[in-house]
Amino acid sequence: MSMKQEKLDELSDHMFQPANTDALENEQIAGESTGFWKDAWRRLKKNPGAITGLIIILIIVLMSIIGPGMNEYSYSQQDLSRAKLPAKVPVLENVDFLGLNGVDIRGTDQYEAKGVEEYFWFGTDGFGRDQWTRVWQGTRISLFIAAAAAFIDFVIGVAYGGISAYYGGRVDNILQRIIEVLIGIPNLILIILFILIFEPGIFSIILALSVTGWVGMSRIVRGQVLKLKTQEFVLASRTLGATSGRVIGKHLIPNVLGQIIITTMFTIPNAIFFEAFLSFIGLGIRPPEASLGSIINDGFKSLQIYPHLVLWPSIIISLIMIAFNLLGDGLRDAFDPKLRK
Amino acid sequence: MSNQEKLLEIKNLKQHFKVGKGTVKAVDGLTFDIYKGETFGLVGESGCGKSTTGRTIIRLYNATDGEVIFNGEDVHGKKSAKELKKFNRKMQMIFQDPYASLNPRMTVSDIIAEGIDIHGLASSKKARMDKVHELLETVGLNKEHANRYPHEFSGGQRQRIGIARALAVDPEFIIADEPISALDVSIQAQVVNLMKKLQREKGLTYLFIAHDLSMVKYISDRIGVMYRGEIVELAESEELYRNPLHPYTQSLLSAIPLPDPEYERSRKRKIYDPEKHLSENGEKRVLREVTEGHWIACTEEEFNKFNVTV
Amino acid sequence: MGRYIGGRVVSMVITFLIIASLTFFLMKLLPGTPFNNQEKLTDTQIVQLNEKYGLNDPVAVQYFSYMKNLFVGDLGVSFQQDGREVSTIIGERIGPSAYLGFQSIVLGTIVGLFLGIIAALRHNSFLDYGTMVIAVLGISIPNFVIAGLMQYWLGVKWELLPVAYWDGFAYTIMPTIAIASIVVATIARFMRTEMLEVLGQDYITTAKAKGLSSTAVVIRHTIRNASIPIITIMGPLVVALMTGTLVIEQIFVIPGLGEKFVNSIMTNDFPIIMGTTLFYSLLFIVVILLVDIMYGIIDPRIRLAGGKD
Amino acid sequence: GGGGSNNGGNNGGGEGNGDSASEQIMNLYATAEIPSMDTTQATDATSFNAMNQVFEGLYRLDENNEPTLGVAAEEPKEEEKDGETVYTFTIRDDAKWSDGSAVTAEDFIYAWHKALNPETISPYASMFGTAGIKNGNAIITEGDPLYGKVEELGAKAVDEKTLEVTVENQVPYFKSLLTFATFYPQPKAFAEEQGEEFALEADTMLYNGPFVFSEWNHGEGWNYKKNPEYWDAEVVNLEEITVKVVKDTATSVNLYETGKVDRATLDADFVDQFKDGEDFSTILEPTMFFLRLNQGENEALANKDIRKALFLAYDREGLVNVLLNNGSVAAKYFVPKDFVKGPDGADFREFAKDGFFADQGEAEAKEAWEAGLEALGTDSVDFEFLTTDTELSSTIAEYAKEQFESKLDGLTITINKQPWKQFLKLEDAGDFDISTGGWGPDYPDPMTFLYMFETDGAYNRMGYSSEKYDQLVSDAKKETDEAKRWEMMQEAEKVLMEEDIAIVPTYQRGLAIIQQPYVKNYYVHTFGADASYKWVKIEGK
Amino acid sequence: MEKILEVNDLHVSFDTFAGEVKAVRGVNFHLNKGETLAIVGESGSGKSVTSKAVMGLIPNPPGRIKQGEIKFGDRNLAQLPEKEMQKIRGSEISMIFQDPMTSLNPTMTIGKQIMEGLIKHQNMNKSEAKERAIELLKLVGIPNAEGRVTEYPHQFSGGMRQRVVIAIALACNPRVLIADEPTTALDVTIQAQILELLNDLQEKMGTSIIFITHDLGVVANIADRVAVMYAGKIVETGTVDEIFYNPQHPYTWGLLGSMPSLDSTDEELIAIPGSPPDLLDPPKGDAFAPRNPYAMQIDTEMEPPLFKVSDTHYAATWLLHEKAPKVEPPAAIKKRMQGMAPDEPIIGAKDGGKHV
Ligand SMILES: Nc1ncnc2c1ncn2[C@@H]1O[C@H](COP(=O)(O)OP(=O)(O)OP(=O)(O)O)[C@@H](O)[C@H]1O
Ligand SMILES: Nc1ncnc2c1ncn2[C@@H]1O[C@H](COP(=O)(O)OP(=O)(O)OP(=O)(O)O)[C@@H](O)[C@H]1O
Ligand SMILES: [Mg+2]
Ligand SMILES: [Mg+2]
Repeated sequence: MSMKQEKLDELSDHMFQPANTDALENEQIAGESTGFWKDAWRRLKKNPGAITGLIIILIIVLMSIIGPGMNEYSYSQQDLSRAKLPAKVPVLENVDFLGLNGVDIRGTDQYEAKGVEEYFWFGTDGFGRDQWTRVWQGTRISLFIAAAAAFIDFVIGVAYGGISAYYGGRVDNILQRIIEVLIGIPNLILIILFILIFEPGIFSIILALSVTGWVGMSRIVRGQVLKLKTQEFVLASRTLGATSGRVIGKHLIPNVLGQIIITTMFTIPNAIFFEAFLSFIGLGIRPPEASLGSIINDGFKSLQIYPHLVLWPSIIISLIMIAFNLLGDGLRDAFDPKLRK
Repeated sequence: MSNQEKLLEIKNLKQHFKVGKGTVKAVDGLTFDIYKGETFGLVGESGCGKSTTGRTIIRLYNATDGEVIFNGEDVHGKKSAKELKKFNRKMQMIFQDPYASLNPRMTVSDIIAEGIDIHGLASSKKARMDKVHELLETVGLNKEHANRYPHEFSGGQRQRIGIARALAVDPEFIIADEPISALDVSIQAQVVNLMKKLQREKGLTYLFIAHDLSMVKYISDRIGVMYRGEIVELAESEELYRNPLHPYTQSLLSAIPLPDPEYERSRKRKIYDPEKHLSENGEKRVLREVTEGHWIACTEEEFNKFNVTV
Repeated sequence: MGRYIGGRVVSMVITFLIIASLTFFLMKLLPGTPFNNQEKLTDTQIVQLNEKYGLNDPVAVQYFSYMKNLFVGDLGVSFQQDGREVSTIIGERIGPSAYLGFQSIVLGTIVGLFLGIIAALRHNSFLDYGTMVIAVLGISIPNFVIAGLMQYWLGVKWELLPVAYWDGFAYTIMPTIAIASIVVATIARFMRTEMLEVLGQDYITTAKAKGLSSTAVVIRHTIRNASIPIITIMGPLVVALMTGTLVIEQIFVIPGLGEKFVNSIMTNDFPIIMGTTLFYSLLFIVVILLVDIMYGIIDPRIRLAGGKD
Repeated sequence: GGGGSNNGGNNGGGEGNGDSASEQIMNLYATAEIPSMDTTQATDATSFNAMNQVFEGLYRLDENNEPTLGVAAEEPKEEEKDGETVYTFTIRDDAKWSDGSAVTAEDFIYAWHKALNPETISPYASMFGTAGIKNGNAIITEGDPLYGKVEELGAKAVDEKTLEVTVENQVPYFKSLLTFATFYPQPKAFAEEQGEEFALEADTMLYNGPFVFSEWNHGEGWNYKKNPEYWDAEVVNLEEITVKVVKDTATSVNLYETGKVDRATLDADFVDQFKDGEDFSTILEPTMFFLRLNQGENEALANKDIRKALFLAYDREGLVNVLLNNGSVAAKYFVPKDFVKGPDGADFREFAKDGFFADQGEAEAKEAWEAGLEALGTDSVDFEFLTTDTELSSTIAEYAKEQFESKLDGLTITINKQPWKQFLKLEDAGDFDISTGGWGPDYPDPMTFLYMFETDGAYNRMGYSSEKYDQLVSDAKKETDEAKRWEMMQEAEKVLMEEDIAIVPTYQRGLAIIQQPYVKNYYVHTFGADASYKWVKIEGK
Repeated sequence: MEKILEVNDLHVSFDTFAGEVKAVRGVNFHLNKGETLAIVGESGSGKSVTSKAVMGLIPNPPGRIKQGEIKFGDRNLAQLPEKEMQKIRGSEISMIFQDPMTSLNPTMTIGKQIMEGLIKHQNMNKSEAKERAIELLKLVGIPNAEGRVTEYPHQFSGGMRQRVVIAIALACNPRVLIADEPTTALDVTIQAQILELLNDLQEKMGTSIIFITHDLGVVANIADRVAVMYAGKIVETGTVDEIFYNPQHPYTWGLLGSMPSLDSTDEELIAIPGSPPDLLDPPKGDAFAPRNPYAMQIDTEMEPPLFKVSDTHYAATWLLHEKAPKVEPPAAIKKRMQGMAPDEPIIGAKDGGKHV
């Protein structure tokens, strides 16, 4: 608490004139205006994990769009004379440890053995189809299924959970019991029924997903809405005479959106897996179309001999999962009001 | 005061909640009037039913029993959607928690304009914005704030936004449920000053709920003291502070610490023992007017005693 | 408490009956006969078989007679296995599934909790990402691929573990790991979130202010509280795993229920479908009830009587 | 026989633990559970195979797939009477059930009557008719005066050890048929005592074969033990056989590699890994795969040129050499090779060794296609390709789609993958354009294949109808002159394949096998049970 | 008087997404043996951060003590390793938190939560610790303490929970007790009880207390000395009488003026306009200047040093500089200063219901 008195003495008189107090009249707020989303985005940007996830997703989405067109092969074009070739990539073929030189795990150069001149970047499958094209084509379908699942989550899960919680009481009770029943019914039966009625393929898979796929989402939304609907801002809106529709649309949904997005991040991988399981039991996508799940499943049998058939789609499926999980976790942090301020 | 016009009459209001197997009698037989242009303070310990009273009055809850008569009309009677809407414009509420009472996903202008939108009070987008700007100025904020989000504001500013929202529909009566208890001391004054100013300018009537008695006394004309869902004492604020009759009121007053060390050194707290007090006499205590405008829940016997001493 | 459970049991019974009924009717929509190698049978024989098993009756009649038998505990006989009792079949299959499920849950939960805790304690650090990536890999590689890789490397190449079959503890290790990978990932993810939540609570600061060591704080104050929400997800998880997973059972040659169930649906073995479904939903409903009761035990704040949801 | 596309139990053979070379234990696996051990109920390969090890009929198949004496003590006496033949079998004195009781003629009659009894609903009841046993067909034909009258069957227990069988319609494969499970005896007294429980568990049945079930854990597997009561027990080397149900190919190969099973079937992917090893071999099975062309309902497929184009466009070599890679052979024929020999001792296939249109290929396919399209007056055709949800059928469908689409302009194929039961339902209802079919023999005769495509045949399912074909088949059924019959059947196949091009045959199935070299005398059969373990010996392990 | 704790030039910062939050920017104060020091200031002024720094509980990351020392006896707590700090926490310095509802672990019995510290610091065994826990509960006025040690927090009312929290803090007879807004979440009546309890305990045990609050009424009740914080700094410090009856800093004026004086209703409350400064980028000069109606040019340029008013009273405002113009404090403050102590009690209830 010592003071440097001498120095203070030197202060000139004009310094002690009243300052311009305009500032007092105007309320100020610190910092630039940031909306909720902007704020969340700002925090997300600072999260290296989430950004990595986002970038991976973007790259994969991009590849799923342009990947199949990057070489001259189509996803269905068979040529048994070049079946089951391992991956071979120009330039990288010279880097031995990458294993992109067309040599299989038993050390034979399959390209040489089969007299193939072309390069197949991810190798070929049992029909001699280009894996690169198929894998990205499969990624496209898997992502499509994922997007559809997310959509179902949005449409059914959000509405169901929202209605259940908003109306509460008996409605809630009944709706929740219905969920219990839905979970109790073996959905494989439903899937088979869908396949019978609508033919196998994406549509049936999506329908199958819509039977119970949204339950998790509805639970989350319900929990959130239960919490939110007693919040004071909702009460405020009601005292202003807001209708239920307005309360739901303007207040509840926007506030659960964060949670919804996060949940979607986890729904997406689940949907991709669900399709892979269907492939495993033979009820997946309609060949020769492929999904990542069905490609892995086809290649799985030859895991020990032709690991490349499983390797590439597995890497991509893993990347997708990791990316969505990282992004999901990042979003959770970014949307977490407790970490705000 | 009795010559004043009654704006709100509350008669034997009851609000019971079902919780699991039992019921919570949050409000259990309230009767009081609020006059036009006054501020009626409602104090009492946490959980005594203050918020419930406020919310029941504004119909956020449907009353279990009793009447709320606003401008001569029973608020809790059957109402058409249209009538309800009309009612919603006349009575508004300011909430306790400035953080929870503003939708974090809406801009300030949308929050304030919500009532305008619902009731179609603006003919055009421009009119709507003008009204919002005017309201912002009324509560001491400025235009630039319109497009910002609640989390960018301090507690006091948020509370003022809440007030602006309530004012947007030109209400006659505002229920303020602990509007300052979540705020910093230095900011409480902003809000209280604003409320006073608005009352003067617009002739508003307030129901001011709080547990901070010094602030309640400062702002209220009359004060009701609640205890366990009932009003135990009701008087003009000066009178109540000068001459608290009910032992609970006394204990409440004696517990307030004041920013005055001298006084604090000598303050003695009175302890209210409800078990003892309530079991003293089997008779149910009812509100009786001891002196003009000073009501107290008491037994016949106590009433006579009060009459003598006063 | 007693009354609460009583009430729950009544609603459980209703749910159970609805599930049973819906499954019954849906199942009847499945195409084809339930008989083994139906293409070998002549049309006359199929008619005869249908007659024998009452499959020619209107579905409603079949339904009521099924329900009637159900009440006396008669689940019927398998069409595929030539008249063996459904209850016997479920009985001999449930053991391995339950054992495996239990072991995976325990392992998965322990590892998952551990990873989740580490990740939360080192939030946003390299360790956090690393742990989460490991956890996520656990679910992102389909578990049949994990199983296949383990079988080849641990079983064939290094001969550390038996390749397949169900014959003692060593045989359970690989399938357990394959199944537990999902549990690990799920639990780790939830635990991380919950731990972060709990670590921000005031009582953690209180505990630290007592001078407890960080380990003591974590062990005594955070884990238990963070685990409470985990119990919710454990309910369905336990059921899903106890009842077996088709894929793993098939790869490791485990005579479990999951494989039987999927197979019964594919072959229209109606009594088995019904029997397993009923068994599953019963298990599901009971586990949910147990979870709710567990809640009350772990979290003293939740009193069953008041606690709905 | 059977719809070979859905299952096929395979067993492999022989190892023992420890250093003793003489430890006679063989470890195998099966790809499916045993659905039934009741000889009147079984329809599937796994059951038949297990029954072949633990039961025995009058004959059993030997190493060369020839019937050799089983429970029958000697070759039967044959007597011709009114165009019927009466065989009198004598049952071995030492033929015993595993509880020590004798196998009697009555046990045969009991089992046979049971199979024929409509109430039993035995899927193979028709075998009695196939074998030509008197009234065998009539008894199971609804509306026939003999319907249900099992005692009218031409089989009689003359005394405890004498069985008299009257055949109204002599077939050359009669004795071979008797090795089939449907003709096995059942222990009458014991079975009656067990009632509903009979043959449901290891201890609710009796055995008269080389082995008994020592354990049967449904779902997990079963173990055999040498049957000391077996009349020929001294020939039996193996003391024990373990069988587990393994459905995953990779797992079975891994089990083989770690010595847990002694024999495994490989699929294409694994062949490359093992094909140079000593323990590798392939077996050609008499099981045919083909595409059904729904000529009854589909206008385009009713056109022969179109069918021809499909027949020719399909490159079978790629399929068998690359995709199947397991010893399967490309087939342009319908009756398999290495299956049955004619009266002249030559293989049935000798007459059209490489099948039909052997020297024609893509160019002719295109030509036929154009012609077909022109006739139809269109330039594009859509086909729905119905298949099942198994891996293999999916592969075949994908291959076919690409083969056809890439070679035949204007053709679009949509694959419809369905669960097995639904597949059958759709196929039966004719709700498809092309579907995958498979067929294995029920008895060692070309007729087991040819009768399928009679008009209204239960397995026709594609609206194929040819008077000429029907005539040839029904004549052949009645013809008693072997050589003539043979000719008729060859002619019938030619009509089916060359004249009508009713189906598109794809391949004859092979099995790629790895088997430990120490497993000796593991005999594989071409019909009925897959294999016999009776003679297996572990040597040099 | 013996200084038991001394904080010198303490700086604490948090690294956040938005940048470095300079929460505490050079705090100096000391605590004497047996006294109660109240720290007041508005929300976000750094009161809690300061006290957490003393406890070594600044979460790291994102927080860190940038500089300064915290002298406790001959130890500098700012640099003590965590292990050493754990020995001090709860035994020599302990802390009570604001919200009794959340500062107890809901899944652990009250008894166990009290016993933890005892077992750790006093090497008691379980039964000893339990005995002591019961004793402590009795001390803080929990009836039927024996029965209630095995109950869970949710079975206690708010006031009782706060007593439990106090019992936990007092368990090992700490020399310093830091109470961070221990009564803010409570009802007035319960608040009064808790304050009485703390006064009582201090008398009995001679503990030194740092009492953090923004309620000036509470300060008047409990404090011996007061430190007023604003934007991470202490702007005025003095004895309780000096602060209440002779406040020097305009911010202190604002604080005192914003509480209604109970004897009159007519005058407007003195609201402090505006909102607190952004600690990410604290203003140059006096942080309070933008909200200060008495601000001078120099306030916007230079941080004021602490000017000495008396031996015990210091304030950091340029108004105390000799060159500064004399300013009139607001009316309410003037009244305080003139009266030094008001003659009359302000409200009637001062000594209970004497009017009745
Ligand atoms: N929706 C509700 N359901 C059940 N009980 C309720 C509900 N709302 C309030 N209560 C109960 O009613 C009682 C009165 O609550 P209320 O919120 O009105 O008290 P309060 O006086 O406003 O308290 P505080 O000062 O803490 O805000 C409490 O016991 C509370 O638990
Ligand atoms: N963990 C943290 N991360 C980032 N900033 C923090 C953190 N903890 C505190 N702060 C910042 O430090 C500043 C001082 O906070 P502190 O909690 O000390 O305020 P306070 O005076 O105790 O206020 P209150 O009266 O609201 O408790 C605030 O601006 C706050 O935002
Ligand atoms: Mg309230
Ligand atoms: Mg604080």
